[in-house]
Amino acid sequence: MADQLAKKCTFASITKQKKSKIMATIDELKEIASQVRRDIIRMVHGAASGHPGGSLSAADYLVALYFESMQHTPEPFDMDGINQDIFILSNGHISPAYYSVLARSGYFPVSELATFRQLHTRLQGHPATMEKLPGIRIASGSLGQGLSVAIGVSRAKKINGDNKLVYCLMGDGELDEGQPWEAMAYCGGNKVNNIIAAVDYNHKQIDGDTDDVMPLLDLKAKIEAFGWDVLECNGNDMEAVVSTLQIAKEHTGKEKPVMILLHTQMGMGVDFMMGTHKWHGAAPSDEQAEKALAQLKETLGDY
Amino acid sequence: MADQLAKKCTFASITKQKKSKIMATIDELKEIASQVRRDIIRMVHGAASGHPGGSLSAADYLVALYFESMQHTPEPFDMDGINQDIFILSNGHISPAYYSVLARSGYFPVSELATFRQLHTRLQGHPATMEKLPGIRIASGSLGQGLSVAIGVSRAKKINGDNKLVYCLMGDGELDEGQPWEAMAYCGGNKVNNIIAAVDYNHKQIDGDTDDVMPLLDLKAKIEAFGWDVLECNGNDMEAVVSTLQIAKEHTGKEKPVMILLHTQMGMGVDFMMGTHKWHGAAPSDEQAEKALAQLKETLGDY
Amino acid sequence: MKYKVLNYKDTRSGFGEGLFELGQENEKVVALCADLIGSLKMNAFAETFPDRFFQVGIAEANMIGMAAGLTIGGKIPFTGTFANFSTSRVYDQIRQAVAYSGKNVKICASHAGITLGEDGATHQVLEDIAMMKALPGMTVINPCDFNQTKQATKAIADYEGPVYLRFGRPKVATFIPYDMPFEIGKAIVLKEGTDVTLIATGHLVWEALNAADMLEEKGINAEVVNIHTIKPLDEEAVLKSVKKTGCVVTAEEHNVLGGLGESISGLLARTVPVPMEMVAVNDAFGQSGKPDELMELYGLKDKNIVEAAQKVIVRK
Amino acid sequence: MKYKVLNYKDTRSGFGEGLFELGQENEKVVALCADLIGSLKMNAFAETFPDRFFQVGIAEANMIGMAAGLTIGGKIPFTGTFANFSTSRVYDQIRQAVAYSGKNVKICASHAGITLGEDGATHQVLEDIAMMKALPGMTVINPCDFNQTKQATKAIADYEGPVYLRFGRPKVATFIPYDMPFEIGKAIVLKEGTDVTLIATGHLVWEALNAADMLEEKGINAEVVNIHTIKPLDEEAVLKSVKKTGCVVTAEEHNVLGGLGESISGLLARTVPVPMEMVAVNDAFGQSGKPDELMELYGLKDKNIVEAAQKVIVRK
Ligand SMILES: Cc1ncc(C[n+]2csc(CCOP(=O)(O)OP(=O)(O)O)c2C)c(N)n1
Ligand SMILES: Cc1ncc(C[n+]2csc(CCOP(=O)(O)OP(=O)(O)O)c2C)c(N)n1
Ligand SMILES: [Mg+2]
Ligand SMILES: [Mg+2]
Repeated sequence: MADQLAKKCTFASITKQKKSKIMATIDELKEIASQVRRDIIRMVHGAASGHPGGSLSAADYLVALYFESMQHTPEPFDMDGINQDIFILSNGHISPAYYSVLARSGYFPVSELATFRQLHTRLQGHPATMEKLPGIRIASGSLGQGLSVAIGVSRAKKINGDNKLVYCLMGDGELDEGQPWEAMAYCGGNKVNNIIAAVDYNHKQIDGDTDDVMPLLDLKAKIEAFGWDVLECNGNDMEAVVSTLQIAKEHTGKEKPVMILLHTQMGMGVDFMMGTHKWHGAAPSDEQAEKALAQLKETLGDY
Repeated sequence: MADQLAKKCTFASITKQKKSKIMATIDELKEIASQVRRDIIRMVHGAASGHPGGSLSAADYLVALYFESMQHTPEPFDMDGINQDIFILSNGHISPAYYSVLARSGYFPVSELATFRQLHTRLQGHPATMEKLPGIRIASGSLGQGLSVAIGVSRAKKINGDNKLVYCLMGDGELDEGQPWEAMAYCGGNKVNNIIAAVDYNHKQIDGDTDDVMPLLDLKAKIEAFGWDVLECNGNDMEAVVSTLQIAKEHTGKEKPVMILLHTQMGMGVDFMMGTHKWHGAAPSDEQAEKALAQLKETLGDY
Repeated sequence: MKYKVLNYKDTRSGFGEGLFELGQENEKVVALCADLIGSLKMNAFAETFPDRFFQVGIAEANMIGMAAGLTIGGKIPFTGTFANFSTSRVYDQIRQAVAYSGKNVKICASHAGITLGEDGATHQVLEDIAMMKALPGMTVINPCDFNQTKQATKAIADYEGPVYLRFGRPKVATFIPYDMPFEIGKAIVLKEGTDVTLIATGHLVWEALNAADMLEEKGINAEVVNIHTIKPLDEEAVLKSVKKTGCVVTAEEHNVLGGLGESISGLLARTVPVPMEMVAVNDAFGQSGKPDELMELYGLKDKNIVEAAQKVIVRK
Repeated sequence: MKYKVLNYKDTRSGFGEGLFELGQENEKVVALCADLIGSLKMNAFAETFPDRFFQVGIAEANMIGMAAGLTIGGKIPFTGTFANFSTSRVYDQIRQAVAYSGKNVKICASHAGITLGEDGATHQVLEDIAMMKALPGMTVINPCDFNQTKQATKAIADYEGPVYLRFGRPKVATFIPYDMPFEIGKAIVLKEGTDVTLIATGHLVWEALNAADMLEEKGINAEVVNIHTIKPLDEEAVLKSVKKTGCVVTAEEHNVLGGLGESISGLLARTVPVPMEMVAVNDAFGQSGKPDELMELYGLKDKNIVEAAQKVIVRK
């Protein structure tokens, strides 16, 4: 069932869709997202370490990307991704969400999720290329670097005459770093028009609310001043995410890079993980995992 | 003459001034600036290396700071600068302007300007503390770091109950770096209100116009979005600089940090050095130096 | 003297406790953290001395610059973040605003080395000693347990100048008596011996002590030298021991290239060239795993030191 | 064979020329620069191949990330800025996005060392070799003259993997014949000898050759080994020479801590411990001055190598 649905969804985006088709797909996407959330909880619980909070807030976006918006070929995995949309994860600590989505969309066996953070795993604590896990094109974990990498990918596509897109996700706390602003300045100043970037705008980072740790102020105004078109949506509403991604695509190929502010909630989908930063990087106990899983429908079969 | 005028100007700012007084002072300041420009040309020519372009564009601002706006004690030089205004130069390559202003305001003998960039000099190519040149509190040269240092100084002043101000100058090309934006985010987010920062907005960097190398776009909008009050003035008009600094001071102690965009011209004061980026870091030949000096009145006596 | 396990504690907690005491004892001490207060165990300081604590967000470069600035005005700033982000992320900032400017900043780095565990290689810096020792004027300290880390934390506040203090994440054996004298730049001979000198730093000191016991059983009498200060190196202590034993094994949780081992080899090559073996990570990135699994996998256990000692003695 | 001065050229011009030829020969080669096109001699490439050239402004971190990204899509990116901003400013970015990710990026660094001259210590990086060699998987190359720099530039394009290529600012003697074979990782014995091995890299190779001549006059027969590739180190070549001569002098424009000298001392300590002397900057920051004045002041001249050789021979 997992594989069938995964396959169906992966290729759904390739054919032009009617409104009714989209609606159907949205339900499917929500189902996948529920399974991804289960995977996240189970992986972090299994490893007794990892980052559930941001993984849960970004899950819907990653599902929308890999199962709806992106044109990509999970197998055979090709590092260069010529004529494919390419995704770069900047906030590498949400690897559980990333790995689940990659596995569920066919990059590697779903069963491998069980090896997360174990010795010799291909599913390193933070995404890595050294172990050659299909789907990963760059290591991340040290924050602030992903958008720069995405620009490089986008420039290679331009040279290659490849008109597919480059996607990049960043955390909101991650924007405290200077490097994303170097990258944003590059994109705005050079009218990079084949990137869709997004921020998991969950207003939380390790030590607390972004407003307490390092206020982001009017983030939209900042990014716009750096020369970007900025879209906003509820990043935990699948329909909003899918349609905003559609709008974002229409902004590509024009004058400006486009950024989506995904208004999300850290810990989304697990009641006791929401409304707090405490689950940024903490693993649930057996009991807590059970409580969390009870809130998340198993839709594609647990690994 | 140099010492007298320097002394007069240094302490002029300590007593509250009437309008007429200011007008008088502006003429004096312009005279000092002319001498500083001579010093810059002579130092860079003497060393056959160094950075005249930005030094000339920023000269008026530094003169206004050290001879008018700042409350500071050149002698004895005290690293901690308790109960003094403190200036941090971020774009260290304009050291010729900085050294000249420091010497002319009494930090060290004017004659020492002749040692610029020579072996064993205290006047290193970029400002340094190791040789203990009075007036320098931090090394710079690697771009992008000064505002962060200024914040630290400002925090020490807060702890010490010292209500003097911290000034910081940056280059416009320097703002390509991410670190100044980390620092700006800190100030905006934490309502740092005892810093007056400024940008030498000469629209030039090493490889050309900032618009060609890395467009800054609407710089004011960017900095405002980071939570700052932004003032603008002609940075090569002494009267405008002095009065803008006055306005900036009135912005301190309130809710927001304040930044002055100094609209300047690279190479200001020497016709053949203006309107180009070529003199960012090139020394004039004997003939060129002579031509340049002919355009700059000797007001305080050459070193 | 025989060392016993007093308890199991993380070295970073030694830092946190030391910093908190410093906060009470020395008004000049201020602290900065880049969104990792809990991991660095800086909570007590942050909560008790809010006016002397600066949360800088995830902006390590800005943190180093701010720390340098805080010295102008007489403060003694302690910065805290993971070791990788304390060094590799901000080397140029440390270089210019701290080391070259001669500022009294204490760069305090947790989660050093592979014992950081599950987060994996992007966080497991094994090059920080190489980086920090290459900086003129920088003092580099890597204490071995909770007590020594606390001692070191307090000692560096009294020392005027830039310091890099490196410590770790997992709970490890505490064995240094809390009142053992700690002096920056002075090696500690933990056990005297005549056959081989084991020179160890950080988490490897406990392994070296165990190795010495294991060697004893094989009839090999090892001297164990705890180098907590990698720079300035206590050359006298090293040479004194080496002249006695005639061979050396170094042990560190760091890349074999650029670390303590190479510092010692450089010293010996210039003075008394003797056979040496180095127990260290063999020029590889780390990976996810439990701290102990990784110590085993990368060959950083007591038994590896034993093997190295046996090998080096043969080469005398 | 006796080496003659063919001309006086800057090594960075060797890079510029090599890069330009690569642009013509290899479509995959792209280049990035952080507001230093002229200093890096990248003009010819930038003007001739505008579609494959990226001006990134003064944003070195972004440049390294972009370079890593460009490999995804099959490009071979060459980044160019001063050595300090090529390494110390962006170590974490190189570490994660290039070295650990195994990306085919060539980090090309000009104005290395004190011979950068008047700009002074903030720009004169003397720690870059220490940093880059500590990175697993990184190839570190420091060619010695214009011809070798050009050869190296072209060779690294054909090699798959991360490379750090270090060169300098001033005009120096060109003495390597343009057609001398260049192989990454293979040391070149420039002169055979039996009494002492002089191992040199970068600008110090010419000094070492002169030193060998001066030693000859004193009746000392020195072997001169040019290590252009510091990592991976040609251990075989080093050991072969050392087994013959029994002592070593290393020479490099770098801090004595963490550089080529320590790499060699580490190797020898693990294999054949012999007396060594190191000609290098003695753990100090540079300063403003003319390149030659600084070489003199910091003891990096032929005569310093001669002294070191005489000293080390006595210690045999
Ligand atoms: C350069 C760097 N500094 C610090 C860290 C430690 N760290 C990991 S995640 C994190 C917080 C990230 O916040 P955000 O981007 O908002 O992600 P979220 O907590 O929402 O998942 C920090 C500080 C890091 N990984 N990289
Ligand atoms: C981190 C860093 N990168 C690169 C350089 C080399 N560099 C020195 S000045 C300069 C241009 C600075 O431009 P701007 O700030 O506008 O100063 P201006 O040219 O106007 O004086 C560059 C790239 C440097 N000093 N530091
Ligand atoms: Mg967040
Ligand atoms: Mg400028």
